[in-house]
Amino acid sequence: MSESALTAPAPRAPEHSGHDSTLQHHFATHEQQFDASKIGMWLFLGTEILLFGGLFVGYGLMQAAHSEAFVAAHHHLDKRLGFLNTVVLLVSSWTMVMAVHSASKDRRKATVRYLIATLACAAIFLCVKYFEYGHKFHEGLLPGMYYSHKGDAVPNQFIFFSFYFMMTGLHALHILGGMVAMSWVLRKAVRGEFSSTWYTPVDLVGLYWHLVDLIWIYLFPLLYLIS
Amino acid sequence: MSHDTTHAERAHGGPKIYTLVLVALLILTFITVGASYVKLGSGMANVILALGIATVKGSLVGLFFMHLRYDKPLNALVLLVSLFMLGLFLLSCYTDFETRDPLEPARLKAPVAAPAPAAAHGAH
Amino acid sequence: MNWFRQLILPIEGSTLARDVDNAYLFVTLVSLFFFVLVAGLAALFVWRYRRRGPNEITPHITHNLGLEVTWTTIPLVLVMGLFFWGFYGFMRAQIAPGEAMEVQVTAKKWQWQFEYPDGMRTLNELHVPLGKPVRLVMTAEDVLHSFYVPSFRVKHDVIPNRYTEVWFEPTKAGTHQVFCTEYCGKGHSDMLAKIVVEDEQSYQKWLIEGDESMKSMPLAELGKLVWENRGCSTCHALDGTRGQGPSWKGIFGQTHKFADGASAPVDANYIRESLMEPQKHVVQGFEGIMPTYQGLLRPREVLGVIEFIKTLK
Amino acid sequence: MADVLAVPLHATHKHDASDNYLTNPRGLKSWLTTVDHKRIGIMYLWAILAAFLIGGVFALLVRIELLTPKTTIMSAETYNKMFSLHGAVMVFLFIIPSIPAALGNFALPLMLGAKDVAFPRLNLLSYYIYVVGAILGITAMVGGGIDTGWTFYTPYSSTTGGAVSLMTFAAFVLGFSSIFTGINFIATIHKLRAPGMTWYQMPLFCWSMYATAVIQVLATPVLGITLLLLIMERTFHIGIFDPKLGGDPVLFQHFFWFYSHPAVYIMIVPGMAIISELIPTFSKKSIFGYKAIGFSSIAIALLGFLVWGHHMFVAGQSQLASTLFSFLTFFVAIPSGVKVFNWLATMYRGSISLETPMLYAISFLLLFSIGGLTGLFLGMMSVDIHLHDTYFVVAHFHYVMMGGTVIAFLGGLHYWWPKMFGRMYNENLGRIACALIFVGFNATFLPQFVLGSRGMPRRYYNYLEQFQPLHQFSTFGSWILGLGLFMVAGNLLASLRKPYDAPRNPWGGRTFEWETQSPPITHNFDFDPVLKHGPYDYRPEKLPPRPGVLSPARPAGGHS
Repeated sequence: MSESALTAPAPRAPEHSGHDSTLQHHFATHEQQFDASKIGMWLFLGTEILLFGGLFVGYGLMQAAHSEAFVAAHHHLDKRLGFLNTVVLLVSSWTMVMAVHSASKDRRKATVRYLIATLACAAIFLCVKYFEYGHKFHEGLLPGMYYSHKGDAVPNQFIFFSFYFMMTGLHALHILGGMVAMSWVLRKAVRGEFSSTWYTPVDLVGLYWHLVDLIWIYLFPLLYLIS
Repeated sequence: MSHDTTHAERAHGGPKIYTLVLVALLILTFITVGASYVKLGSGMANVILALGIATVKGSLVGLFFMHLRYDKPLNALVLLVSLFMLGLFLLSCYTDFETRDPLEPARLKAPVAAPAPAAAHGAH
Repeated sequence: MNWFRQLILPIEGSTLARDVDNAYLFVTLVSLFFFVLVAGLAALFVWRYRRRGPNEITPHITHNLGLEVTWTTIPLVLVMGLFFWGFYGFMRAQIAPGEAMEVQVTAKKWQWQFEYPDGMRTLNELHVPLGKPVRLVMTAEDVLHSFYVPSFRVKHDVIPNRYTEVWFEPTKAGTHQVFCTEYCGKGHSDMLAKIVVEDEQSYQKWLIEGDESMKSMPLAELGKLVWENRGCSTCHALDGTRGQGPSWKGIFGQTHKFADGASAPVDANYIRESLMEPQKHVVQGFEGIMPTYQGLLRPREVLGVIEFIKTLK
Repeated sequence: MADVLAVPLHATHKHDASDNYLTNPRGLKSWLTTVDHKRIGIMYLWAILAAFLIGGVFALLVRIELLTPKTTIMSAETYNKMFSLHGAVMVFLFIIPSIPAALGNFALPLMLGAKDVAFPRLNLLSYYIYVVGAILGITAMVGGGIDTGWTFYTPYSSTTGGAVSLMTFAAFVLGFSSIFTGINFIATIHKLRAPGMTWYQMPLFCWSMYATAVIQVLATPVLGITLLLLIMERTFHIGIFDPKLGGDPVLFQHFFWFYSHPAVYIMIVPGMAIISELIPTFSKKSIFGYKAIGFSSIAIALLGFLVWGHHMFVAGQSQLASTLFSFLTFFVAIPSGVKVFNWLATMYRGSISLETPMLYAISFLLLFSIGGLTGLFLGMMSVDIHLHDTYFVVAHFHYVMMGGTVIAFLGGLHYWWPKMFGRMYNENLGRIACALIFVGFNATFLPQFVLGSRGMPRRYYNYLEQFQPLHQFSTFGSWILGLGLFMVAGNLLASLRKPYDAPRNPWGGRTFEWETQSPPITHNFDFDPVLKHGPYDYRPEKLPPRPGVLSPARPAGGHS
């Protein structure tokens, strides 16, 4: 860890440093502030991993206990739609990282373009998810007590759908949250608030977005491809 | 301003690398889906392969898109510790599940509350 | 130490108890030693080095490697010893001898049901022969319970849809208390049972006839005993207050309305039917949660319940 | 107070106590929208003290009910709700936020020489999340209560009535408050230490806070998902924890204790943090084994994640898993023991003054020792079979949680009170209250060790008559304890009516917070904090000169 930022005495700051509105008063330098934000975001991502992780652990153990039911149940999912959504998310990750890159290079227009592209990908993902859910609802492939699919050869398939809906549902909520955050960043980008000195929000939202992508990278084979 | 340079330096990578990574990710996705149609030895092998590829993809995202390759090691440490804790949690629960004594009474009587989801559902 | 053992621990009722108690007492000694050490040193320092003036100067001692290694190593060795001792006792408590008599235990809110190898069932009372190992294979019907006999030093959770076990070899004749130690709701603290340990002869006799006292007891008194011991009291009050089931006060001769709309007077036949087929006529306003007592009560005990209800005016 | 350093260390600075963070800016709105870590700390303080009061009343009622073996003042249902709410309120609303969010928020940035925490707005957000969680919790209490115990074991909790879902959701929300505080502290400690302050020159309070924050960040999310799964199980019957639907109730216990055992360390490590400050200050002597204490906090935090299965030795966990967990459990004893010995060694040859905070510190030493040592009984698997879910366990964790954490919290509160509010409380009353609490606490909980050893199960409404005398003794003790706590409240609140009279450094502490005025100004320091000496450096040549006392003679050179 670099201590360079700390060796210089902190400036005696009034409420907010008048000359630079993006530097908060309790930080001495931009680098110190940027590093702090970054570590804060990573810690938050760590908690996200453990939050989803609980679901993964529950899924893993229930899968071990009811493996036949899980295998039978996953045939109700459409691999092609899952694949499509994986590709959409991967592309959105790429547009996101390009947005961050553009912001760091002071390219305002490119930043805006890439952010819009990312938002579009997120919307496509949710649309596909909407059709998938609709199909499940129609067939009665619902979680827990609402499961009403007829003619199952293997019992207990409702547990798979409990996990399917909880995992993809929580993930979809994260996508929605990401879209809200991205719109906020987009607005700032349009107004030209970012510069190569300060583009922390783009960077942080990017990190978050990649994590959402990363989680899907695991969800896809676990839910759609188990055998 | 000194922090300008330090800041810009941190944004490593660049469009070329990002695009390469994206291509790699897409190829790996194709492989995962393809492999799911092929029956490998035991059922376990398919799962391990799928999760293995997912881990490679995850690492690519982490290292390049999330800049861990260029970032301060502290951030990567946070990620690794979280994953370690998750692994610990999974492993411990799994150890318990796999090593439990399957116990049955000598005169086997079905457990009172047999797992009958159909019946259980009927009640709701 | 024996006086202390008796003061602080329940009687030793099984072959497992001695080892647990020895371990308990050993840790007590270790704990006392360390506590006295800490408290004594703290008191000594507070007195010996009390502040005598505002400008006292203290030595600048930052650490002492030898000392720190010592007080890391000694406790480490000690606790490793404790682990192995505990492990040994634990494994002993886990593995029942092969020849053990197997009794099936079913726990439900809020009673214990025991089923003997020959199919006889008892409620909240288990009779076992002295000096013979017994293995209880347990399951629950509703929520988690835990089977605990302090004097045997055995305890294990009882889980729905799964079997767990405890085993013991009683060494003391007499009555031993069973508690439920996994919180299970309103009647948790009343979910008690007794284990009666008796010599082989009395045990066999009990298997056939029931208690000597029960045979000579007046019927109404026997009925009261059944109410107390067989789980009736958990749901049926005697003073008119409403429980999980109707109070028994003054119901004999009354007409009860049932959930299905029918009604019938409470007479001997109805009481017998309620005991054997409780779901047949559930009184209006109550849930049909009463378990059947078919095969659980000796004939004289059924008569006793009927007589007892008659006496409740 | 005459025999203490009563003179500000920076006598040269203009001391105008009326311009401080409490008064500037004025007005309710300025408080509700503040991002000042000190104000947020104070707002947390009032909130958690209110929670402590509610939880304490529940505890006293529970103890009164246990005066007689049968019904005393309430029905079994009410009793079950009382002890469940006592546990839930004390754990989620009081102990977990007590030291980190209230005292830590106030003291940590000051001790680091920082102007604020790294994310001041996140800090305020975490306070409001706490408030929302608390309101949800109170709604759940009023609207039906819970009768599950604070542990929410399934399938009881997934099938019983009452406001279980709402209460679990409240705990879920409170979890986020805890996570955000943790994130804030880690970033603050990494990035906002004063110039010149290396890791090994941080006060030990910060080390422990760091360890606590690590646990908060890593463990709390799992609690979050556990509680969500429980809510899902209750509403949708998803079949993960309910055995009737193919689920596994033991899995719930794994989920629950994966958080809740580390959570025990979220509670006790901050207590240790405070003790590591109090003992050197009141012994006027450098801490013994700085690194050992610092790293033992980290060790406890990490080991704390490996031992949760010791709550499940008789729960139907596999024997192998139980054995591994028991083995690892014993290792936690080592760093805890190391800390106790280091604190004792700090007192050796010190200049010990028994002000109220130090009395609490010594009480902590004794009570925490008992709490820790009785943990050895429970770590031994064979003995745990006998003691699990009895009053022995109840006594053990109260010795750790209350004898440890709450006593340390009170010690810290008395220690930083003059800094927080600029007033000195009545020292004699403070000491008497501490003594009452010590006596009352032991009278309440020592008998419970005996009760448990003799086989008295916990969470019992009715009990066998043979247990009555000890239960009564315990209840009488709880009244003394309550009286002591009441005195503390009276004493501290009374001091607020006085004008500012606290000097900058009433106890002669050596950390940064004692160098600024009491109460501090809004931006903490009226000078640039630059580290000149270690946090517990009492060498005479490092101490500031005091009027009326000639500077201690400095050796010409080559001083060690």
